Amino acid sequence: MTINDKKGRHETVVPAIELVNISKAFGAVQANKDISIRVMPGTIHGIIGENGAGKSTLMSILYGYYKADKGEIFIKGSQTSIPDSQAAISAGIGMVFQHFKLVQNFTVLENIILGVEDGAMLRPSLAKARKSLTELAKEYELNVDPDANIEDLSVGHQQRVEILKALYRQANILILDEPTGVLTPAEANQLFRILHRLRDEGKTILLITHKLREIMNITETVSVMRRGEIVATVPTSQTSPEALAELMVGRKVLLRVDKKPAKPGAKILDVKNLRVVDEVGIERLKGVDFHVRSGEVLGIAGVAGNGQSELLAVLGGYQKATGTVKINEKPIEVGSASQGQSRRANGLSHVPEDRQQEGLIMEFTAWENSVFGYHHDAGIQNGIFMNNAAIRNEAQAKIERFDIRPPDPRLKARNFSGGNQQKIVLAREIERDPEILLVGQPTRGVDIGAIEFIHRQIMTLRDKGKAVLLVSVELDEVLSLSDRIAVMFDGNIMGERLASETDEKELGLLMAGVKTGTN
Amino acid sequence: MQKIPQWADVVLVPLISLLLAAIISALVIIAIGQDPIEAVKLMVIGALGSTYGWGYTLYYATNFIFTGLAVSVAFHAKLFNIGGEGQAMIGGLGVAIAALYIPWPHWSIALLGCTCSAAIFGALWGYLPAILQAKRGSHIVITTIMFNFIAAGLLNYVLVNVMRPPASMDPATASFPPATHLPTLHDLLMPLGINFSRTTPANITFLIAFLAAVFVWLLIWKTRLGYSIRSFGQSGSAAKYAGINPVKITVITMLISGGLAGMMSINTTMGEAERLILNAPEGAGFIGIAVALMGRSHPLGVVLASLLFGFLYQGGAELAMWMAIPRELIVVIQALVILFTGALDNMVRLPINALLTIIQKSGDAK
Amino acid sequence: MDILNDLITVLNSTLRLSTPLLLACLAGLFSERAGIFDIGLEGKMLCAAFFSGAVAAITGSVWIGLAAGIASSLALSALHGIASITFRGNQLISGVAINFFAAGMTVLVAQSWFKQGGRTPSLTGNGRFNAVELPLAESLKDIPFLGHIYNGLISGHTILVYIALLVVPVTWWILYRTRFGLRLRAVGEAPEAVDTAGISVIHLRFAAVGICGVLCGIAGAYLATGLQAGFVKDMTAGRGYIALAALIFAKWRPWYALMSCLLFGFLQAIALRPDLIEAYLSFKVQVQLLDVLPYILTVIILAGFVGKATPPRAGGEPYVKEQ
Amino acid sequence: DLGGKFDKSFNESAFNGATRWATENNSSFKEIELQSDAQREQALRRFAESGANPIVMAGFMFATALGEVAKDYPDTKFAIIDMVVDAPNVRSVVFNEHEGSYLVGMLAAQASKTGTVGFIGGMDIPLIRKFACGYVQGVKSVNPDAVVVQNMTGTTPAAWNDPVKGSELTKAQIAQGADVIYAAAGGTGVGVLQTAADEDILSIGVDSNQNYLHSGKVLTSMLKRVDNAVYDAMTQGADLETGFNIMGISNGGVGYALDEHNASLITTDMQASVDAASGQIASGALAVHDYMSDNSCPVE
Ligand SMILES: Nc1ncnc2c1ncn2[C@@H]1O[C@H](COP(=O)(O)OP(=O)(O)OP(=O)(O)O)[C@@H](O)[C@H]1O
Ligand SMILES: Nc1ncnc2c1ncn2[C@@H]1O[C@H](COP(=O)(O)OP(=O)(O)OP(=O)(O)O)[C@@H](O)[C@H]1O
Ligand SMILES: [Mg+2]
Ligand SMILES: [Mg+2]
Repeated sequence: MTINDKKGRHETVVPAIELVNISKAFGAVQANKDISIRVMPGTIHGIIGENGAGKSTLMSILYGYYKADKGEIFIKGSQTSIPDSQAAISAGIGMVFQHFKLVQNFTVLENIILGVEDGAMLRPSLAKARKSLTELAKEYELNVDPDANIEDLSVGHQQRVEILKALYRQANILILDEPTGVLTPAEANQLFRILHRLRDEGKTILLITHKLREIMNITETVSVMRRGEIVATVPTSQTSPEALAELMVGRKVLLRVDKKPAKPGAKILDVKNLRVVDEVGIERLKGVDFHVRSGEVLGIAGVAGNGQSELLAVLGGYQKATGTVKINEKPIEVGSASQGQSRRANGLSHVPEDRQQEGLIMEFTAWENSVFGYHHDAGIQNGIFMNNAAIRNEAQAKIERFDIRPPDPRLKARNFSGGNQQKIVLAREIERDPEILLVGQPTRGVDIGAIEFIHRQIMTLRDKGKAVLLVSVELDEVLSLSDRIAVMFDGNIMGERLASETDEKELGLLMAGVKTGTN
Repeated sequence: MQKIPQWADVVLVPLISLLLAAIISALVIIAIGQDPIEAVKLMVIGALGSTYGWGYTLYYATNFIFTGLAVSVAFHAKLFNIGGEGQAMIGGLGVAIAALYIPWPHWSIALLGCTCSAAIFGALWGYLPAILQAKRGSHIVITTIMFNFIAAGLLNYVLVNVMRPPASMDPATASFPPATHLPTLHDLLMPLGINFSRTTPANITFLIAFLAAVFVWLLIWKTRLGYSIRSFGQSGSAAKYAGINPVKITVITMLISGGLAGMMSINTTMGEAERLILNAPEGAGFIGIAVALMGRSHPLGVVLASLLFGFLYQGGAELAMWMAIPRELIVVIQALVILFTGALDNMVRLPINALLTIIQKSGDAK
Repeated sequence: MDILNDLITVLNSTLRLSTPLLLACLAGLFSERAGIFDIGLEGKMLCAAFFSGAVAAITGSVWIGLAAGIASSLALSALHGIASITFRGNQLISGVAINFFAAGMTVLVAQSWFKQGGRTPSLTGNGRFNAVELPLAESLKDIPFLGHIYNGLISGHTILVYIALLVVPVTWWILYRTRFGLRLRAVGEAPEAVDTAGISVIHLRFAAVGICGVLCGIAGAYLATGLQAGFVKDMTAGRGYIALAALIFAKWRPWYALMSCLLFGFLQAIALRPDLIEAYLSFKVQVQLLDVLPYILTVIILAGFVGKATPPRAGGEPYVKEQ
Repeated sequence: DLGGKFDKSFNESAFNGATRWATENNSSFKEIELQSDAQREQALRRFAESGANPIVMAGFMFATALGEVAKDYPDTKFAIIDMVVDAPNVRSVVFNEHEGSYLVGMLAAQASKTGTVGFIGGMDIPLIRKFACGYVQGVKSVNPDAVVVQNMTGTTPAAWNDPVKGSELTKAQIAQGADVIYAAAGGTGVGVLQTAADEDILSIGVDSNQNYLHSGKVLTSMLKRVDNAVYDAMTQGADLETGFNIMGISNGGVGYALDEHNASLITTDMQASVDAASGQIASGALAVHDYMSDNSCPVE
């Protein structure tokens, strides 16, 4: 079939999606500028770009969540107006948002049928959904307990629910916004298998990611966005990660961590028999032992939910535990949940896993956030008052040193992109010049330019002779930054390896709870 | 959407909102067969046209500043303190006990002592709901509502059975000794050559209210404690991460909030009535909620909203005195003011925003 | 003294005192479950109490009065909706304004219509809800215990009491068994999930606020035409706030709401009977202590037995997706 | 008084007195209902300055304000009801509510078949205790074994406007055997009278004549002729006689209401006994204890 589009070109295949001159501004920010893009049916089309480049905005427009200021949308060749998500759903579009749109205290089934119930009564809808859910689960290996509450599910499972939601609505076009940001490698691989299946069935997939490896591995075509514009759309086979990175950031990016040999010194952090029982009585840490020396990075690998978060919370001083923890040979209090201040006084800094829930106060300005947790430090306060002028100046300096954009300390944290939010936290914690730095998921959802920068900062700290405890679900990241790697499974440390003597495969087995060899 | 210029946001929007409230109020006045122009004149002249009017306006405003600040401070920690009324009542008890049972040599020392006593009593009444919330998770909205009732019962008991002079019909304490009588604005301004009306209840407490507003401003935006309070209010999980103790912050915040509410009674009990009467706060604790919300929990906003409410109170009293307008009308006018300036402000802001954007665009085009 | 009889009188009182609380509490439940906080329950009840009383007095028909009460409460709900949903205003402020408005307006209108010091004329005959004798109540009353309870406690209330009790299972059924309920609960927890599922957040929230208005309307009408024979100014006497407390107490759930309202009603009913307290517990309670007893007990129960109550996650916040 | 309390009774009675004076003399008066304690003094001064003379205030809570204001306006005459203010230009009118309450108490005891009668007060304040004490004495004078069930409505201003609670208290007292209930509780009393009528027992109104509210169901009303006091003060105008003015049974200041609405309820015997007591009180032969005299009541 041949169709005559507006530009008069002839195509043998109708694009599944065609966006023409889409523009969208939020106040002064031009999030999308005259964007035109075509996505062929039965392909996986990747979109990459820096934080804040406008990827999510563009997808939200396609899904009817935002309204474009101007531009047209063609679905399967016919112009379609998408004023709201209802229209998008009827046009066969499904979207998995970067921040999931799930009702936390609803069951999986309830989330799935929300908006597509058949009839006014719930029972028949639920029964029907339960049946098709079993089928879908079988077909695509998307197993989730239909009666589990969302809040009890891991993020990986929550994402499955989002995908199931789209499939249940019989979406032909599936948009995934940074789907792997929160997944373990195994989960990510499974996701890609599913995406391949879907593509093979003729569905069209739009995939946003910051991970070039994923782009290279599974997409057919890739579009690169920068500052609200599409700077290139190329077949994946004709490009390379380096080329894409350069297109994205506008400069050459070092994709490998440049690591000098470690010079480990004295034990800075010594943890013995650490146990945590949570509020509902479940044992989350079951007697964990490890230590971190000065001048080394100990990486903690593991599938999310195996006790890493609790470990960080105990060490950070806001989770009760039993056992002993010593910093510089000095035992510290772990029996109380309000020790954040004394931890910091003991030379411990902490970049938490969740920058928006823990690391930052989203409604505070960048300069106020720049001392968050340290507001009792000398120099930041004089007596009962805060030394606001000094804090502001210091924040301005940090912003420059860490290249945080926009370089305005009076902006609220909420108004920075994820990568820059992460840099604000990092600047605060690293610039304290800690004895030991705890870092949780330092590059989650952060673009490659920023990743490079963050990794360099962590290595610099190590090379200054500080101890670093790194927790990440990105095996890549753990492997490339750590000197030693401990793998956590079900509240225990399954084993410890030297980074130079192990590989993804061995770690993957440990993460799955399989003991391999000896230590 | 363009961000609206600050002056329009802070000045223009509230003014237009007020105007809308006034127009609807005028319609109500017409509906009950009275002349709205006359009414407005009466209100403005009665409340602002003389030092006499100002005296009353400021007197009421003083009450609202205290309770408004009390609610605001708690709001910054995301605690909704509905208990200002009860805290003010108990604060009054503190004033009465201090004023009656301690022989003060001079009003200034008495003021200091009674203020402390009021604040301590009010704070204590805020302490219990705070500790219950922090330790037991009892919702502070319920407990403070309950504590209002309990305070009323306690005060009723004390005034009728304990502190009432035997022969008095009035459930109130004896009058405070003259040494505790506070200078009125008349006394304070006379040395400056201003002849402020002698007969109004406005007194030195008004200045204390201003100091309290400055104190709250410093506390919230300049101190470490304020920083912790705001952090805790904005994000409990982040505060936990930062090592801010939730129990401590909840309790301290409610102590300050209750203390401020309690200090309101300096104005009514020591400044005006010069004895403790039943129901002394007269609902100012609840007006404080409206004032804090309208003032966006900022001390300056609270002061301005309090002045507005003081104006409505005093202007309303004049209306009730000189026109056949029932006092309930004033309550309706207050409702309209709260509605338009507080809840419907976006109704005004959005069109103004659009208008300004158009003006700006056409300006840019030239 | 006959324990059963005492119990029946206290429980009767409990039921009557609980009914307005329960209706208002369920009204709040609908609104807050949809993410719209409502401290204007008091004002809506008061307004409905006045208009139901006034219209019933004028027309002589309590049903027309009830309709008028509901309509007036709905009007205030619409105002709350416009302020807090359409214009994304602060829900607390809007609620406070509604309470003020109702307190002033009811007396103003009452005075201008009836000139009876802010009251409505007393209702008689069909102007008020009369007690409903349930079938067989009379003939079963001699059966010991059960018959006694049926006749003495269960039968003999006004129709609105039974309606209120019926609203509890209906609310539960709507919330947990219907599509509307699912969406309503969702919009109070995660409006963005509702929006991206292609459902209008605004319509849902207005519907919830509307139901809240209807229930508040019945609550107010019950006060003026069921319990009383007319409106007296400020006659809600803080019941809207108590209902709000009961709602939090009930953790925003319908059956719990019934329990907590009955508990509040029971505590209030007990406080009316110092003689029983004295007879059964053999100590004399001071008058003022008696008055505040329900509140003290509430605090104790709250602190002792009821854990943390988590409100609907999106409650109190207007839904804004772009600024 | 504040909060428009005693609505339909106390304030309204004062208002009626003023209205009567105004219509009879074809003149006008200014009135204000207050919402704040601070406004008392304000209102007094404003009225004094505007040349109003005399100024009549109803309610004991005016005392302190009046004490201040009276001396600043020596040429203005004031009348205060329910409280004594010692100033040369003030007339203080107090009522012997205990005497009136005594009479209705006698009636209650005679009308009661169960020997149990009730009293519902608005708030536990001395004034209400005074009512209660007189009432109990009256009841006991007829039937020393009678039981008087007493309740107060509450401790917040809402206590005066909570007819629902009034109803419940009435039902609670009925459950305790009361078949005549005296309400001294402002707007709350509306609920008491209503419920008493619905439950087919008798009630007693207060301050103004409330017999008509439920004809044939209200035994009587304790009259407190505030209207007369106001009327009287206004009639005397600027020549108001100042000083202390006790309105008791002897001068018709208090009493009980008898009209077509309750004629059928009061037998001639009852009327005779009450009138006899009334005469004795007037002559001083019978002294009803005043709660205020020593803050206690001899009977309960
Ligand atoms: N709701 C919003 N309100 C105002 N501005 C917004 C909003 N959403 C996005 N923006 C602005 O639009 C720009 C593009 O944002 P968008 O979320 O599309 O970026 P992105 O490419 O998805 O970034 P990331 O890689 O971090 O996910 C941002 O710089 C931001 O300033
Ligand atoms: N309501 C909003 N107002 C202003 N800016 C917003 C708003 N929502 C999002 N943004 C901006 O949009 C950009 C991208 O937002 P997004 O939600 O995609 O987060 P992100 O940058 O990807 O962070 P993360 O990786 O943690 O998800 C950021 O610059 C963010 O500050
Ligand atoms: Mg994004
Ligand atoms: Mg991102």
